[in-house]
Amino acid sequence: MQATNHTAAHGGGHEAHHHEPGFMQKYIFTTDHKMIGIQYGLTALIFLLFGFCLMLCMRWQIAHPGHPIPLVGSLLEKVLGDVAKDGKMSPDLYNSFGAMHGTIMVFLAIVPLAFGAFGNYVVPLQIGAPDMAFPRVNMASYQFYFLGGIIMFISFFIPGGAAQAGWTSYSPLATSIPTHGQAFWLIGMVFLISSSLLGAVNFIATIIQLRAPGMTWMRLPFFVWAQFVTGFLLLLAFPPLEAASVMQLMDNLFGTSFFLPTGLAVGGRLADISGGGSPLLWQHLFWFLGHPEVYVLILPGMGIVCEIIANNTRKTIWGYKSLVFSVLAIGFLSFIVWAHHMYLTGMGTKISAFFQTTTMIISIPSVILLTCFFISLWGGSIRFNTPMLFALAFLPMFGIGGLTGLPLGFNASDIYLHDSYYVIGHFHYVVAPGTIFGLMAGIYFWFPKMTGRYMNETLGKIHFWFSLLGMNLVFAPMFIQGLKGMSRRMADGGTTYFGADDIAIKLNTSITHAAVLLGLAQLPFIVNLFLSIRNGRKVESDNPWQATTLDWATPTPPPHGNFATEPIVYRGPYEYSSPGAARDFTPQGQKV
Amino acid sequence: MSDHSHSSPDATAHAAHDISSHVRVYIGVFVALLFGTLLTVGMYYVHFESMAVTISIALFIASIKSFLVAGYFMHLLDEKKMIYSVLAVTAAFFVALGSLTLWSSHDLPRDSKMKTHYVP
Amino acid sequence: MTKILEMLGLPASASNHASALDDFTAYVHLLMLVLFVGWLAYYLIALVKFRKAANPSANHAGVKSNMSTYLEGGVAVIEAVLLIGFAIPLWAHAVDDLPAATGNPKTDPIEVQIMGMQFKWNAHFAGPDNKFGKQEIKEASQGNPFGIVAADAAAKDDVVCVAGEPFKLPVGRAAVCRVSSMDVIHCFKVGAMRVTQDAIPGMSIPVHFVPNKVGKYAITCAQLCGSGHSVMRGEFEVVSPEDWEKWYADKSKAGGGGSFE
Amino acid sequence: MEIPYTYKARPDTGLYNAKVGIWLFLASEIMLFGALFSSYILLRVQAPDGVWPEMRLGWPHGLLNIPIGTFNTVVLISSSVTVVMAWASLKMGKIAAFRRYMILTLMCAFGFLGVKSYDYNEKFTHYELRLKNGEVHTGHLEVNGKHPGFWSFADIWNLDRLTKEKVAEVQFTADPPKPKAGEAHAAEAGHEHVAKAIKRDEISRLEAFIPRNHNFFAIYFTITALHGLHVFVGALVMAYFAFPGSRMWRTNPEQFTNRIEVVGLFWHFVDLVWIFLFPVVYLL
Ligand code: HEA
Ligand code: HEA
Ligand code: CUA
Ligand SMILES: [Cu+2]
Repeated sequence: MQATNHTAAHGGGHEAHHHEPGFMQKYIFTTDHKMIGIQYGLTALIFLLFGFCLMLCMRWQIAHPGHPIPLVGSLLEKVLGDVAKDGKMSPDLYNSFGAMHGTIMVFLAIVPLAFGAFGNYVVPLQIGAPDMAFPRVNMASYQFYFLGGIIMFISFFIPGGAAQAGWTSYSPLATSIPTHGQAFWLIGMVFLISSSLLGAVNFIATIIQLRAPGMTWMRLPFFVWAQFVTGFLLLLAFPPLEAASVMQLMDNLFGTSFFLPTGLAVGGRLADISGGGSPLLWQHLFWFLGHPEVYVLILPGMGIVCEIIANNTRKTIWGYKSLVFSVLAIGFLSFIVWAHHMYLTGMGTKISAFFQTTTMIISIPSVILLTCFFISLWGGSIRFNTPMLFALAFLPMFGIGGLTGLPLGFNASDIYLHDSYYVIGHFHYVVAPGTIFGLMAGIYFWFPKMTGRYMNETLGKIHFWFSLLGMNLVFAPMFIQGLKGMSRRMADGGTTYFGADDIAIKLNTSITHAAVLLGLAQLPFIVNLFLSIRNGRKVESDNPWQATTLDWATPTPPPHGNFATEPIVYRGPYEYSSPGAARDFTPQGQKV
Repeated sequence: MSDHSHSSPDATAHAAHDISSHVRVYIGVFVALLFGTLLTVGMYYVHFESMAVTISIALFIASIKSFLVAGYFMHLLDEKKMIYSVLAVTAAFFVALGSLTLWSSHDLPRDSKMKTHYVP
Repeated sequence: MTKILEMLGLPASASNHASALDDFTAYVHLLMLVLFVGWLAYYLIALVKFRKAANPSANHAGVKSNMSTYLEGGVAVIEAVLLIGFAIPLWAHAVDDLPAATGNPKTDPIEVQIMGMQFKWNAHFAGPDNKFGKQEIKEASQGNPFGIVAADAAAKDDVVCVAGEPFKLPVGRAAVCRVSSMDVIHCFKVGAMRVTQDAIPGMSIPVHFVPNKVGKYAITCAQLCGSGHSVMRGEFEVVSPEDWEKWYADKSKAGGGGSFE
Repeated sequence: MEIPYTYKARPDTGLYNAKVGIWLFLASEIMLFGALFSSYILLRVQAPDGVWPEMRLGWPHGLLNIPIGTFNTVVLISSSVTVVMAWASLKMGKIAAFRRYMILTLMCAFGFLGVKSYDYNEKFTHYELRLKNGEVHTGHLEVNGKHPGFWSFADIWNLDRLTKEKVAEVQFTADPPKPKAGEAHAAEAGHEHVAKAIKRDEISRLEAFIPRNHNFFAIYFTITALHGLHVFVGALVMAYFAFPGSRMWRTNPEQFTNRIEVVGLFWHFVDLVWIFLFPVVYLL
């Protein structure tokens, strides 16, 4: 990125007294929101790949239970020891890979990429701010994230391996496994949560305080709104899990019984604990975070999609106001739906009626969001470049994921579908072809701003079509498996239950193949990403997509302090094809 | 948004006598807090029949004390709208967390048993 | 409608309340299907019609109509109907309408204690005397997960199936399974009966169903419970009332709860 | 461009950045402590009736040292006043008074922590003893002529450790019989401490007043430790501003005053938590 730094540095107002910082200052201990964003992005992408590799091992095990894992089996045996004996995946290893796949994908890949990377890079630019409100807190936030990631990573190599109780870490299972994997997980979580808290404080304060003159609330790009709400979700939903983590850590290390009831037996013998705790308390605290968390995963993606759709239909977003109110409503409601993950823990009629009502209510603003995006397409002049393809694919993919949330949200249908592959299908549709596509769209879209060069379109399109195919071949069959009654987290892929000849088991194999295809489909992307930094087509201007928002009004790449002169905002974010205007876009900072 | 209140962030806007009147309030609050503490402890040694009464009184006094601290020491009585909104949202979610969790631990399927060992 | 779900893989059901649940699931899927197909059709048309080549300059305002508001309102109304008309009553039936005993030993619901344990399902019936033997925490062990006090008179005829031994239920008669666990959280799921209930240590929660087809049914564990989670499978057989009486009596004589000395 | 509103208020919100930041942070702290308080309530409501330790499951009463708790409450309240006075002194331009108040505050903070650790130690050296014949006592322990557990976790005994170290007999000084709920410690004066020898084989459970003994202690130690950590961090930050950090007063008095206000807000919040913590865990 450094190379282009100078070639494209026509940042006129680059303050003269501002001397160039050294390497450490610039790349490692930086307080510049853009560099922190890039740090977040790269770290998160590496974790994304890592989480996917874990999943490939698991998918192999599901398709061929008990067969040594090809290629990496012997390596796993060497570094992990007995749990990977003979290169085969033991149930313990399966469980820890499963738990870590979930944890890594959610807390170390998607959230940091969506919130940490895009939020950091784009939000200050879009609101016309020189940086985050608290640059040093911002740096600390990244460092906490990094430390949390390291702790999670190390936990694979301790005796007994990483946490094995699922990403949900239900007690008493989480406390009854006699290794320290869970303790590492909990300490790692405390770091990750603290990181998110610092990030959230920073984002919200930045959006409240550093909006450029004229940037009123109703002129904020929708992406900023999405990040704003996301910030609140992180700020207020994470602390309870932090408290819960501390309590579970106490259970783990100091023998307390916060989540352990009286009379608990381990291996058939009464456990030596005081008892009196409540396993369901953990679930409440976890899901109080857990549900807002899923909106943390999706909202930034929606924000990105909104920006790209407006830009590539060359037309305003339909119903900006309802978008804003919907996203606020989602944020608010997401705090009172959490127990729809707990219908089958024993819920009376009243309380479950409450939670399923709120669950249904929250689906309405989601429908509104999607509807607004769909209607925005009508009357546009749609360009199908790579970012737009990803953004467009996001819509039906999220649609499938969201719609399949409905039968889970009604407790009556959840009775049968709970904890089956139907659930796995549901949420992967939202987070994988949903959020990941949204984030991919964002990478292709803002790459020219970050580097001054485009990413390659051909490689991008290959990446897109094969990813789309791969994602659907992986996740659509899971609905059928779920309807057939296949439970999740099965180390043998369900063969004990179904017998090997069942259709559901046959699908396992095809899903695994599709997952490999999906992985291969990422190769063009990785190549594209790194090659384009130096070799991509250069942008013609600071505003290559002819966009309206302030992020495109900065020099490319934006220098420290972002704007040459303080931007002033005169209009809403999506003034495309305004009647009477000279061009088909009118930037927010352009005087009439 | 009342910009011309006492806690206008512009330090120079504060006349010194303005602050010294604040100081008198702080001392008053301090005395009230001490008194509240005495009350709380005293209440403990006076035995009320029902636990509910004891809890209500203790929490009532604690609420008054926290109102004093938040209202005067933290200048919350004289704060900006933005802060109020943030705190209101937080309070709502805190109440939701506590009350819904408590509610769901009491609304179980008919004939469920709790608090006991698994043996019915 | 349920047919479509069955074509997609939903197994045939074998309990009285199942068809109502399946119908409901089918209605929800119908709603989903309508929304999905409708929007997808619109979406594809929009993409083709308004591609840059066909529509070089965009229309600033786009759609003016209020259609979407009606649509969203429609979705909300349908969801409300599904919720109030179906989901809540169905759930109320599942958790509140425990079949009551009338004193007739031939038709009264059969009470079974179900105990999850790493990694087995255990069952405990009261036996012909209809009285569960005394149970105590300190008696509990791997072999006696229910902690039955062998010396208790009422325990002598209890029917106990431990270590994954299949048990039997009579067809057409309500069964009330009181689900619990001794170590970690498991989940008692009998797909064919459309019942699922987490087995939580420290709690005992009833689920009830009326099996209406003879046959063998698998119990799975639908909650991650450790390394044996995937092999934690139980089984029970639904048989004719006569066969069941016979099995019950034999099993009870064969030692029952009195054997845990 | 420089970051605006670092100390000047933004006209439309009326706030400077750090003020927004600290309140947001405090909001998250409310949820953190709120979750712990909610857990406390839930666990306690679910615990069956009965008074600990006579009944294993009951929720214990009156085990904490109320005079000490009261004293610490007063200490924290005073520190809240001194912080706000420190800030007021800055507003009036009196840096020397500011420093005096800060020193007072720091003394309060470390006084609080000192008293708290005394309180902790008192618990670590207090034991609950269950005998196989069903009797339950609380009191102090003497093993091989030594009183265990002085400021140290490693010294704490339990049944396993007795077995492991082959201790055949312990000396146990039982607490005076509890007069009435709430006066446990007040009545201690008139009681004569007689140690009684108790055989290892008679004991069915031996546990100090540490977290694993009972969920009451679990929650007590967890919340107060977390609160103590807040006190400690707050004290460090204040120490920084009282001494090296106060250089800023000369370059940018307004920003410095704001910083003290922000630190003060944090400190008051810590005080607030204690205002609830004290009645809830010590008294109720
Ligand atoms: C980003 C993540 C995300 C999102 C957005 C959602 C959204 C929703 N989720 Fe999901 N959910 C998860 C992630 C997510 N979920 C995860 C990770 C789990 C599992 C956790 C675990 O157990 O490990 C889960 C589990 C889960 C459960 C628990 C299932 C169980 O364990 O038994 C439930 C139950 O109510 C549920 C419901 C919903 C609902 C009602 C929505 C609604 O918000 C959805 C609203 C959206 C719509 C209604 C779609 C609207 C679209 C259209 C109308 C247009 C469609 C047409 C076209 C596009 C052509 N989810
Ligand atoms: C955000 C969350 C997220 C994401 C994105 C994913 C992505 C994927 N997940 Fe996962 N998953 C979870 C969250 C997520 N998952 C959770 C929470 C669980 C439950 C865990 C539990 O049971 O506790 C789960 C469980 C789960 C299961 C069920 C396991 C079981 O129950 O036994 C399966 C099975 O197939 C699966 C598969 C996949 C696949 C194939 C992908 C694919 O979509 C992955 C796609 C990603 C890639 C193809 C990598 C792309 C890489 C790059 C672009 C790298 C670029 C790198 C550089 C430039 C350096 N996941
Ligand atoms: Cu038992 Cu899974
Ligand atoms: Cu949810």
